[in-house]
Amino acid sequence: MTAQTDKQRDARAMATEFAQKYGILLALVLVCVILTFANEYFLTGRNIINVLRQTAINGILAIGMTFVILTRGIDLSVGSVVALAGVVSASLATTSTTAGIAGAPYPALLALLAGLIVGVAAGWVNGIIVSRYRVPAFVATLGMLSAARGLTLLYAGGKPVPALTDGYRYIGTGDILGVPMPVVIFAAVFFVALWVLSQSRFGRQVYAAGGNPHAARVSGINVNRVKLMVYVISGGLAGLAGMILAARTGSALTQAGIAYELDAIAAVVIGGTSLSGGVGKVTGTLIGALLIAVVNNGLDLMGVESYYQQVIKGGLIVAAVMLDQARHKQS
Amino acid sequence: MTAQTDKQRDARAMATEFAQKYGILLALVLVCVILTFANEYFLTGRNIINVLRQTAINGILAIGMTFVILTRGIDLSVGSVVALAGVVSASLATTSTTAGIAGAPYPALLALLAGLIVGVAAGWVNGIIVSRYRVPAFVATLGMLSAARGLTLLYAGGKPVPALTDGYRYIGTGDILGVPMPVVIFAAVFFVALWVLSQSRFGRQVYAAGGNPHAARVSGINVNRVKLMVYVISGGLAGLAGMILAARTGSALTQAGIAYELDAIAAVVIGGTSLSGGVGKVTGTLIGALLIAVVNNGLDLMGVESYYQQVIKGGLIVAAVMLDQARHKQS
Amino acid sequence: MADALLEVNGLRKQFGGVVALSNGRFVLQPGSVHALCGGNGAGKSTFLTIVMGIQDRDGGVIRRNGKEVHFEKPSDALDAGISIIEQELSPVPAMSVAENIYLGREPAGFLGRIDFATMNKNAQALLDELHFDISAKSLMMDLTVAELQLVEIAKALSYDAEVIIMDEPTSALGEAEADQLFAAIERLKAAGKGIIYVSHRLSEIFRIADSYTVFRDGAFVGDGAIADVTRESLIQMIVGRPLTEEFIKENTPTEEVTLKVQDLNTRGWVRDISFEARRGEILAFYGLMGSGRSEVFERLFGMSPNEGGTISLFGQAVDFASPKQAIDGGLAFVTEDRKGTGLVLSGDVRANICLAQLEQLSRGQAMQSRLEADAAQKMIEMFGIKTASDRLEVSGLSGGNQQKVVLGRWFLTNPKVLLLDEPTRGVDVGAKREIYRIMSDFAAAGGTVIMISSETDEVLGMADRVVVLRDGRISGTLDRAQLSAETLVHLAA
Amino acid sequence: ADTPKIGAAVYGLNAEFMQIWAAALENHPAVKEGKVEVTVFDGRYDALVQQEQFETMITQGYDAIIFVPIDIEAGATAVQLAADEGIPVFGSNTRVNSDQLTAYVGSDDVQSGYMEAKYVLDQIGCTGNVVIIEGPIGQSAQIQRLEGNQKALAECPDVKVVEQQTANWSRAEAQTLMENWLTAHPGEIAGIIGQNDEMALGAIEAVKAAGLNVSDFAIAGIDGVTDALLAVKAGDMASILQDGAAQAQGALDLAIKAVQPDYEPMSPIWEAYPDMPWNGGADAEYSVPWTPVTLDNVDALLELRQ
Ligand SMILES: Nc1ncnc2c1ncn2[C@@H]1O[C@H](COP(=O)(O)OP(=O)(O)OP(=O)(O)O)[C@@H](O)[C@H]1O
Ligand SMILES: Nc1ncnc2c1ncn2[C@@H]1O[C@H](COP(=O)(O)OP(=O)(O)OP(=O)(O)O)[C@@H](O)[C@H]1O
Ligand SMILES: [Mg+2]
Ligand SMILES: [Mg+2]
Repeated sequence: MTAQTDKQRDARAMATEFAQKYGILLALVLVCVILTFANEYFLTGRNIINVLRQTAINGILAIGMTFVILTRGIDLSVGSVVALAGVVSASLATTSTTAGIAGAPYPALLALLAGLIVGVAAGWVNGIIVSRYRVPAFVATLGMLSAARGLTLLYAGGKPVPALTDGYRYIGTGDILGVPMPVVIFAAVFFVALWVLSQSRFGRQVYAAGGNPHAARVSGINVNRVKLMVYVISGGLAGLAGMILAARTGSALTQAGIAYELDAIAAVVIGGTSLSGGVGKVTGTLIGALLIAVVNNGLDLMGVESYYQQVIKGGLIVAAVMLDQARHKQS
Repeated sequence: MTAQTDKQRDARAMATEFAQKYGILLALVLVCVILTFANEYFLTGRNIINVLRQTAINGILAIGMTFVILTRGIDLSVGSVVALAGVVSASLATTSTTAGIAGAPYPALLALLAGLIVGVAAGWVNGIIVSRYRVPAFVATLGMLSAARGLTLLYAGGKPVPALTDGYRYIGTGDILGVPMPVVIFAAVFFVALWVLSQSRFGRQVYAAGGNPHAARVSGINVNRVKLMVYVISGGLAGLAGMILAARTGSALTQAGIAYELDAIAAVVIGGTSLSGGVGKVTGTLIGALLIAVVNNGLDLMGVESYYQQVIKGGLIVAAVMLDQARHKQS
Repeated sequence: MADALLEVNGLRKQFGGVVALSNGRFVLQPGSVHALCGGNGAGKSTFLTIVMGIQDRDGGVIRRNGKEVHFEKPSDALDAGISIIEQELSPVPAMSVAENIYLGREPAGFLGRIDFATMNKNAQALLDELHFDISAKSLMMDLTVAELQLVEIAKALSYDAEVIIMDEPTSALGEAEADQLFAAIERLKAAGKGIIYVSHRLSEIFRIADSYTVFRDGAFVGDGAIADVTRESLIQMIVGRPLTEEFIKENTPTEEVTLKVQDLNTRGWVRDISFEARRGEILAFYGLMGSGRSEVFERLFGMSPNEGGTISLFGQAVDFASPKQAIDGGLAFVTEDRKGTGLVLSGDVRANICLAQLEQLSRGQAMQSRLEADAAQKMIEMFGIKTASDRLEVSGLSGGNQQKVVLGRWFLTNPKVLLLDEPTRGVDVGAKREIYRIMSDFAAAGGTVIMISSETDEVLGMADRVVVLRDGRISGTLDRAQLSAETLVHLAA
Repeated sequence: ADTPKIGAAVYGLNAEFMQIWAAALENHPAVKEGKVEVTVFDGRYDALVQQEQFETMITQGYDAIIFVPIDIEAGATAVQLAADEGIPVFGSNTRVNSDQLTAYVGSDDVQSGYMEAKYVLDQIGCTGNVVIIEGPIGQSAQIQRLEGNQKALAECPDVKVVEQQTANWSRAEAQTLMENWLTAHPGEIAGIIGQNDEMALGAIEAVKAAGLNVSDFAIAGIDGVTDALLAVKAGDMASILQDGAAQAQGALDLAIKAVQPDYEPMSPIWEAYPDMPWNGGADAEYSVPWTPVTLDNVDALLELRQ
């Protein structure tokens, strides 16, 4: 092979990379442009803040889901873990005498720690069942979806946990320099995940464990441990998302988070991460989550009737990915 | 190799095959035995009929899903297609003047045909988007999940289609020699699917297209057409299930079938079909669907509190698959 | 005498009912290349993967430098200074070459941040040193099978291990690349390392190995120094019976042109390919890796779009748009990448053999299972495929036997023109001979065989004419009379 | 001046009851005459989505908001957001646990729970076994209707609740549940308390499928959806009509009044319910009465659905 073909190759690789990275971004931009013309409020500072805030919870879940899907797994339990972590942590931060546990409200940090622990624990159980006992991730996390919901109802006695302390609510309603806390947290999670997946050794192990588990193992990587870790990450982030949700709405509902797994997985897949593992980026997930939020927001802004909304939303998301795919092919 | 080791080999191979085929069956039997001892009504003819009837709809969906999953796909839209086909076909078979369409009620067969066509059409759209436009199945069918639900609501104006004719309701409430029609239909679908997957040319193509699409293509199989067909089958069966559901409940509801996809996929995966395609049997799916139904039925029979039900259900299903996996390893 | 680097005794392994290994015995001395020989399914790969800790053993003893060891996972073996090139290529497709090479031990700095610059630099240096023309930054999924093989070699060498296991490292390589590998092996040997070398190309073994061990049917048969053994006696040990000649060639080409290709272009860079193949002929395509041979075949078989040129088959202009049409037109294509485009690994032997004949083996939609079983049985016998039953998953077959399954599939289609892309890749001497016999019979019976091969011996032994490709163009066409190793290599490079 | 923009955030539009509610809103005379513009937002059964729709309405400068939250504890923050911007919020159908609500038009779920259970208990003569099919556990309607159920049950100490389980407002789920219960308690169940009509209807189908006589069971539901009206007419069950249309139109009248102080209510409901006086639109709470559906009024009610 000559130097010339080498260059050609590099150019080809770059074009492919561009399409892979930016194909769905173009779809997002396109939708945004259309919405800007269609509705005067869409491109206002306030609405942008809204959209970002509305992306945060699904975005955080989707980032955890990205780790899981990269290893060929799936985590259906995030929605239930959202509820469980929300209820448990809220019970430590409520001023209600009936819904709280003895001594509540505790300091917000303690409550948040408890929620995080709940999420991590749920993820750990998922991870052990998947990695050690080789139960397909779909079944293992579907079991957790059911079990965690049941535990939520049991823990809370079927009732919401209301009246959360201001300290606790800060993560949902506070802001830093005008940027809402959920967005701040989401951004932090995103950048950490971006760094981990693209720069750290653990990130390489995640890609390898998903791309070719056999090769990873032969290269000395403890694939089971990597798998366990990704479920722990997903569970922990679900716990975090659950607390932000409770803090935003002001009470932790036992019905919170139902079907959130679908949106989270959708964001990941729209963002170009393959369900068969090993391929994908957290930037894609961000764009996928934004796309979902923008479509929801835009349709609401324009006051599109709910039934049409569902039809349009379904069509739009498929169309966006089709656009992305067309670009892939062309390149 | 001597004849002796040859025999040994055969015996071992058979044991492996037995475990693979019957591992989850043993779990099912175990659960049944426990329930027989735990509740006097479990093993009564009447309850067995109940369980079978309660398996039918999920079973039919799961059989369609088996085809899809065997080709490495997934069909999230079945629940929405259940509702859409139900509402459309019911509008041709209702005596209600407001919910029906002009001239209704039409003969039941015509209404059923319409529902089937709706299902097939939805599946066809899924199939085209997946096979021709290479949109990941998760995204394509998630779009359909949303769009078909919206169309259902639009078509029916958000109201149920009640007062179905007796002819139509026969597929839900009738029986043949004491066997309820849903069970009869489910059995028919099962045996046809069993034949198709194990004995027909198309079945061979499905396994090959899922096991290794490149190799299948090189061997002269039109992989795109196979993929299209499996979505059509899944859609058609979802349409059928939707009509049985409407016939059973006596009216077609716009919110019918929500989250049915999860149970259908669960049945398939519990039954040993791999989400990465190419491996699985429709008998496994049958057992998976029965296991889910039996667990639900058993917990109801024993009057377990609903909070605990969810926890136990999640745990039981994971445990059953764990048992299955342990057997695989051991062999 | 100092402790051996590796000493293995009585290694046993069963899969389900299949005894893969009943008595694996092996001794590796420092500074030597030790060939592990045996037919397809003899248990070589099983033996080596157990040594590497990739699989569990059922019994037996492994000693490393005289100390008994028990590797539970590959990382234990790596830690003990053992590395492996596995028979089945196992890339992480979405990662770069450098990332694959340093997988699990990336140079890292603060907080485990990977030093990509250093990694790429080291990887490129390694590749350059081996004279492998691959960019460390390219993605694995963009590489050809041969290039993947080179990366695996580079990776195994990069561990700086004392024992390096090479399970058929050259099966996907051309001779130029193989030479680079042998040079590297010489350097390792000089540095006192031990190499376990598996190959079905016996000439390689006689060229680089110092000693040999032979397995047959999972058991140790014998060992010794290469210097003390002849090619014939080694073959006899491997096959279990004497084998008179390695190549069988009894066909006589006719003048009747079956396939005529003119000015064919494909994949953007393969240009102006013109040749004709005749009834009763074995036509070989020779060239270095990446010369475009596979691209030509893919075009003929309808797997890539028409970019100019004409093809005529039996005097009829054809332009197949899909493999299906090509099959119907009487073509068969054994692809070079049996895992990627050949086998449905999760399917059983029978399903794989029957895959391209579904229509013929069915009545309407109904498959005729008797016909399927008979067809599978016929091919299992014809190629001597070693499998307990035709209902076993092909993933459980040894590499060479998997190759035979693919061959069986295409012979079953009764083709008129056979396209074979490295058909004997990974096939043992005995079976190779069988394949040559089948090729020869096929041609003798009036078929046309077009074969890609990177093994000069094979081309010299079997071809009636040879088309040599270089950089996507034909650099020469040779008659059997003009054939010699030198002219081939000269035209190709 | 511009026509006032009024937004309605409802928890979800997939079921018939909220569909009737939303249709009533669109059919309000003031909307028809173009005096106000209303937009209905589908909360997709998610408290957070509803809160986000509030954010959207605030961004767009809606003049007033009508709110049907998914849960009593789930809407306070949303209401607060609007109140902070000076946008009045009117509750309808489901209460919000917030003192920022300008007014609330709804019907007392505890009362309906009591009424339906009372009907069942009266039918079975205050003796025997009953089952309760509940809504999604934790939702305020479920909690309150259960409270009402239990209040009535307390009056009949001889009645035993043999099963109590959620069917998530779903007809299909209730049907399965009831099939299993009928097997587990053969011949023992006399009364079926469904916390909504859909679930009561599912139970009826289960009874029929088991080959039993529906008339041997006392069955009641709540809401008065069309299928339930038909079932009442067939003598299969009792239902308590919740007048969603009145809840919607009443709230809209109040909302317009808040934007245009000289507005007089245009909805016919104020005449239909003399027990619920307009009082100048100044009350904090308007309670739309429940109407038991009987053979006497069912035809008239069905007429309204056409
Ligand atoms: N995972 C497995 N499951 C079942 N049988 C297996 C498995 N792996 C290997 N075998 C069987 O073990 C035997 C030895 O296989 P092995 O791969 O070690 O042979 P080999 O000597 O490397 O052959 P080749 O030269 O063809 O690579 C074969 O008969 C094969 O069918
Ligand atoms: N000039 C070129 N332009 C673009 N790609 C090239 C060029 N030369 C080589 N390649 C790459 O090399 C590959 C050619 O490999 P191919 O498999 O056709 O070679 P081959 O002759 O069959 O040799 P082998 O099978 O031994 O690798 C192609 O996939 C292509 O990407
Ligand atoms: Mg081998
Ligand atoms: Mg090639």
